[in-house]
Amino acid sequence: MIIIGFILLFLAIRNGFEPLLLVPIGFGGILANIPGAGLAYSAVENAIYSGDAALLREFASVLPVALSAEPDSVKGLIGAYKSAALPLQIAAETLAEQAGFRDGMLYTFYKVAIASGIAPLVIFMGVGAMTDFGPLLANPKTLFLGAAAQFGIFATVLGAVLLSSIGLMDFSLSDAAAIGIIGGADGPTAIYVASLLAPELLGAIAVAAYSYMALVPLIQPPIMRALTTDAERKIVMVQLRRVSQRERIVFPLILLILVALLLPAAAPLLGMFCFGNLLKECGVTERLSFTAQNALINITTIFLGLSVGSQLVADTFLDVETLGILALGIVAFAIGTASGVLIAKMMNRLGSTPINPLIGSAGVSAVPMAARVSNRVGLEADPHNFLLMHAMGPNVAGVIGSAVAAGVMISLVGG
Amino acid sequence: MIIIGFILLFLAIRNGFEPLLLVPIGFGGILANIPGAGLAYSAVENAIYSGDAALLREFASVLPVALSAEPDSVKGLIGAYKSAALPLQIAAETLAEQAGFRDGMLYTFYKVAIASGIAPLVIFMGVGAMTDFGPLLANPKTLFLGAAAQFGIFATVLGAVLLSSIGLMDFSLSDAAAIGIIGGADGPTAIYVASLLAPELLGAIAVAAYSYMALVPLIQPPIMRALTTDAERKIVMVQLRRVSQRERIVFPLILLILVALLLPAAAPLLGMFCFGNLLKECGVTERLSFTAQNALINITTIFLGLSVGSQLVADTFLDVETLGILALGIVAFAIGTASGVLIAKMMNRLGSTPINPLIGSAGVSAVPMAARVSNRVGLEADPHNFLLMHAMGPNVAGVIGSAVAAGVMISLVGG
Amino acid sequence: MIIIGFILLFLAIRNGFEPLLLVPIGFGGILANIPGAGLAYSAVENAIYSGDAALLREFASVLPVALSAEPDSVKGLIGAYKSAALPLQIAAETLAEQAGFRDGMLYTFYKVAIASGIAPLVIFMGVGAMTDFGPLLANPKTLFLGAAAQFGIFATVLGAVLLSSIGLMDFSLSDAAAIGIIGGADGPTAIYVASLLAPELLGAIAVAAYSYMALVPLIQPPIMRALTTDAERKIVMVQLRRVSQRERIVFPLILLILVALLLPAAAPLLGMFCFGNLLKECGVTERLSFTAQNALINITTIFLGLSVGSQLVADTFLDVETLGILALGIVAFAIGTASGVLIAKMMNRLGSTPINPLIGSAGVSAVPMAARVSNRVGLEADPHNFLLMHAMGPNVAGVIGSAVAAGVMISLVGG
Amino acid sequence: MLYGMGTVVLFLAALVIATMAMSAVIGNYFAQPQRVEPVASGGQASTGSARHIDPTTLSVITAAIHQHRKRGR
Amino acid sequence: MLYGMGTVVLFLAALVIATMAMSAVIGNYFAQPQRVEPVASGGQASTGSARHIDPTTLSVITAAIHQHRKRGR
Amino acid sequence: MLYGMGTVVLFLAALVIATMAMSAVIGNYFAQPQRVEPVASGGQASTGSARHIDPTTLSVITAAIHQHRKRGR
Ligand code: NA
Ligand code: NA
Ligand code: NA
Repeated sequence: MIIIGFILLFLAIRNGFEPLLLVPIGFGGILANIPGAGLAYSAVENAIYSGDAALLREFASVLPVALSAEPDSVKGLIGAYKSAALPLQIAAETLAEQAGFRDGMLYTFYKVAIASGIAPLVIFMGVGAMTDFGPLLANPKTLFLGAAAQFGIFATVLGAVLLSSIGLMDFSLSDAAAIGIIGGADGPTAIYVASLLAPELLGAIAVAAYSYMALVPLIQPPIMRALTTDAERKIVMVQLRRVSQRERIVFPLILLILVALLLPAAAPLLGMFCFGNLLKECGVTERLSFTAQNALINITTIFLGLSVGSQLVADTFLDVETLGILALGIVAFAIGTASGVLIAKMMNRLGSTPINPLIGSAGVSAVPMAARVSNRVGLEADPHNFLLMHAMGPNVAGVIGSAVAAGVMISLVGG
Repeated sequence: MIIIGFILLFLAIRNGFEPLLLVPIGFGGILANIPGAGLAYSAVENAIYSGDAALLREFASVLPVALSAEPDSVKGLIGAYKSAALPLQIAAETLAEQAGFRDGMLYTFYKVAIASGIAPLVIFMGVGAMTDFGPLLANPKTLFLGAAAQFGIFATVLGAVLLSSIGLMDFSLSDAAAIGIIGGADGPTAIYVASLLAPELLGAIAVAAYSYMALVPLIQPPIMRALTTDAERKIVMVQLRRVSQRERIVFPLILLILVALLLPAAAPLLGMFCFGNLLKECGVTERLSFTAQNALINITTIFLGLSVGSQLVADTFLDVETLGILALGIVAFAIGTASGVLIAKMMNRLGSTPINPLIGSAGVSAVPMAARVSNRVGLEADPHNFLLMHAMGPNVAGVIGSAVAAGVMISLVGG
Repeated sequence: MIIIGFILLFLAIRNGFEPLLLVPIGFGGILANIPGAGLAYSAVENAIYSGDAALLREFASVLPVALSAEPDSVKGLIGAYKSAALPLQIAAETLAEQAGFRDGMLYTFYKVAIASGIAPLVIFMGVGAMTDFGPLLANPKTLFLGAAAQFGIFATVLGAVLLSSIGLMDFSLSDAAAIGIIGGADGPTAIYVASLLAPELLGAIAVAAYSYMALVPLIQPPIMRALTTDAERKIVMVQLRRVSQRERIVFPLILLILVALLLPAAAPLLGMFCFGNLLKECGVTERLSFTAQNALINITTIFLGLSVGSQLVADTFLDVETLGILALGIVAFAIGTASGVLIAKMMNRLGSTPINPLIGSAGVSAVPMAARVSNRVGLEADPHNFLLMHAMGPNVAGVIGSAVAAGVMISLVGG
Repeated sequence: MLYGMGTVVLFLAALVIATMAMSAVIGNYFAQPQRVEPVASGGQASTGSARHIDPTTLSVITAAIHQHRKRGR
Repeated sequence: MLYGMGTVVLFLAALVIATMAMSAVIGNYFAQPQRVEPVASGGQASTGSARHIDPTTLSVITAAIHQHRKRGR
Repeated sequence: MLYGMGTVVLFLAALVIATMAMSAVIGNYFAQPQRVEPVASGGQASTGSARHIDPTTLSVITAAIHQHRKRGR
């Protein structure tokens, strides 16, 4: 596992793979796997792993391990602790504390940042404060492209369920839902959903999500070229209209109202996203917007990354399931890209204003990488046709789309 | 309630009503009231509100609801949970956790930021680091104006007690004390006191405090003009003397010593205020002072605002008591303003150096709005008479005065 | 004790003694000792100290105080609470909460910042992000000087054990280890080790560590002059070679691998240190590095300082043991300085490239003060011989050395 | 899966309609004097006011940040 | 209520006396060479060193902050 | 105590060897074109890019920070 941490660091530093997340994740993965340090374990786990026989017997007398075959074995105790009721867990914590054991550093970070669900939401607020909805407001129909690209999410869920039903993998429905979100190409959303629906897969899902976001410039262009004609790639779009400040202020509130009416399960994610965007656009809270985009999101990123890294533990990560997650994730990306391009082609034929299908792939989100890819592939076809601003519309629409899809998953599978 | 959230946002963004607090409060109020999202509820409350009959029966077996008329009703369970002893609450939390429920996001923010009492104190530290005691040190007698304006606080407490005794309202003594602090025109102080003495009124009190602080330019001038003659409003004050750095360093320490000797109940508020001011003035901790004034206070403001918003829940806010709080709050403001002006008039007659009574109204605090109002009303009478710096003395004195009054309340009513 | 707080503030502000830490520590010490405010106590302690006889009887019925001579006395209850099992502590907390008592502000800060072990580690990450390993990489042999200076640590541990064995003091082995770390001249390391091994001495150890770091310019020069000849002090060192960015990136990873292989007990401290340094050097996470060096370290410093100050309580600080700690600490410093200089002399004789022995004293760490002292004493001997950059190598080596020594202590004594 | 994808599409369709209605209402009844900069193609995904800073100024700022970092620990 | 208001007034009266005594002591026995800028009327409630920045400089800084924000997410 | 001090020395000796090996490997097999500024004697323990800012610029920046602080509370 330590080697996987170093590989992530190498990809992040040398190849620029989403370094803001993958450097902390990779480093956290190394720290979590230092033998004997126990940084990713709770006090009780540390006590069980490195306590002597007498201490283990004490734990066995407190925890309900009667059902286990070897009641005093380490694995049995850990399992019993994790599934015990809160009062028994408290008793075990007393034991560990009295024997001088403490929660590991990364365990504490994980508890505060991810188990509480807070860190991904705070990052989403910062992302909201960095997002410019101008291009989307100038051309709201691009929201459909953001919807289309989420097709990859649901196709992947179906795929994961199928793989499990034919016995190749062993994913529950909530695992499948969490894996599908990788196709949303949105790191905080994927981490938030995984922390709710499949905490034991969180490490693999986060690594897959950020790696594929970094691979967008490799994954998308062949698909985009295969599905479009040269003439379509040369389509010049109408210059975007000016968007007034009032529209920018009202838009996050409109989105919030729709969430409240239609999809309360998406309220934490989209609520914080809209809040961050409102702080930015309202013009009277610049202090707060600046901090949300800088100190606060950076601090949260550091601890979120280390916490995710703490989940890269050998017995859950080095597994055929991780390979399945990686394979399904890339399929989700490809399907999302293709759906976006195809729907854009359809909208171009049906609608009155021309739409270059290349901007459809930006609907997977991966802001702003996917929009830059649309621009680059467009410039290949016509060196004077700048699509960047046009692609920003579907790109931020993709963020909304993934968050909506996340809400659907949570309300269908969770609770 | 969602509509009230939007009204607060409108007032904050369009009319500039204390936007740094009212934007997060309004947004938090909307989020808290999204039906089905449960963002402001604890895991147990979420489980009780959306659990099935079997789960409710399990809760009823754990919580002491035998006394309730309908033992398995939702309201009864919530009440039983809130008043249960810690071990029973822990048992209920185990149940909720095992059923897959989590603390809502805003509930977590509230617990960390307000229930712990930390956020208002950290903000007060930042305010201390932004406060310049120079004008106060140059003319220490203006401290009496800061004292006079707190008369509104105590008059309001008396009013609330009277209204309750004649049966119009139903405020306990600690409710009355918390409501009175609105007259202190100091947001963090009001939130801190309310979190200690009347947590169930915190939403209404915070909204009232920040709204009235924003309304200072409307509320104060008529009172100021009614109580002063044109000649008094034209009084030119002596230019303030220079204040040495040593005086600035020693002043927060003097204040701290007095708090320690005379009013330990004010130690958290005034201690953090003096600490922030010392960081600013001592000249060797500029890094810390800068962070206290920027990243730290901004981060805390975001979470404090959302947490306060989470308290804007219909069954406690839409109430005749809220109207009472709003009415009493504005009375407290008016009395504070009048007292400040009248005492300034008295000091002008008794003392040797001339004092323009208009600076008396700044003693309510509401820094720096009230001082600007003094300046503006002064300029109306004499366009060459700048009172701003002279009004800053009573203005920051008002911050100290409210914190002292808060300490008196806490030591009289609490504990 | 309040007077000691003011003395620390005076030394910090007037004499510039490590003001970033000693201003918060001193202020926290004053706040913690305000009589009746109870800022440094938990809710239960506050309830026991200021509760009435009826409440005390309730506590006596809950806590296991049967063994105590006076079961209902305050001291007995406090002791019983602190040594009680977690379930009984929870029962006591229920009692205190129902009686309206809350955790003091400083107690909350201490619990979050120090008892969790997090704050010193976050500061160490920031220090890593501020550290330039260039001079060390250009001349890796200076690492031996950083090792030599840690001799003071172990000599002091031996001294503390001896003092206890002849009955002059009463230090346990873990107390002795925590005191020895003062000689490491590294504040966060000392606080981290003390919080693990001797929490009840943390206040005195932190004050001693930071005071002596501030006294480096007084303590070191006489020792340096006594142990070197004028000719040695005039030795001109070879200009340092350029260090490539790749070496800078790989170095923290090499250090991390060695920690993982050889000394897992040092993994939290050195892991976070290497992480911070990697964020700085890798070139793709500038946002995170900037925040780690500014907002995050400043916020953590404020709360760490106040928390340390909360431990300056009379009955543990005003003690013959504190005098012992202060005396042993200065001895540790002196021995460390001497060892560094002597080993540098030895390396100068044995090696091929000339080494000015004055840079040996910088191995105690106290970055960058000790390196500046080396430079200044060098300039006294030869006004054209700038040693600063050469001394930075042993100086940062000293940070690593102390953290390694801390890991050794923790693995030998703790756990 | 169809249900999930359907919800996403319906939600975003509702958002398209609401957004277009909102823009129409604001454009017709609450129009502001245009102070907001144009969202031109070829620009960047951020507020435009930073577009015309010359590199010298930027390097000065960056340098100042570095300088700021030097101050002690 | 009288008791409460009385406490506030007494506390601030004590603070007035202590402050005046402190200023007198410092002025007479520990006077510093005056490096602190005057607290002139018409100024602002903050340290004065920022008073004379011209708007151009400020806009440059603000722009730089906006620029800074652009860097990734 | 000997054991402890021995561990420290051995650890740092291992670090010296590993560092020298690392520098040799990078210098011989993975050398970069030198873009990193020299670590000259007499300098400061921080990245060098901040060295040549003139005081005026710095005071402008500091002033801007002060200005920034003024904005509300
Ligand atoms: Na997406
Ligand atoms: Na006030
Ligand atoms: Na050291």
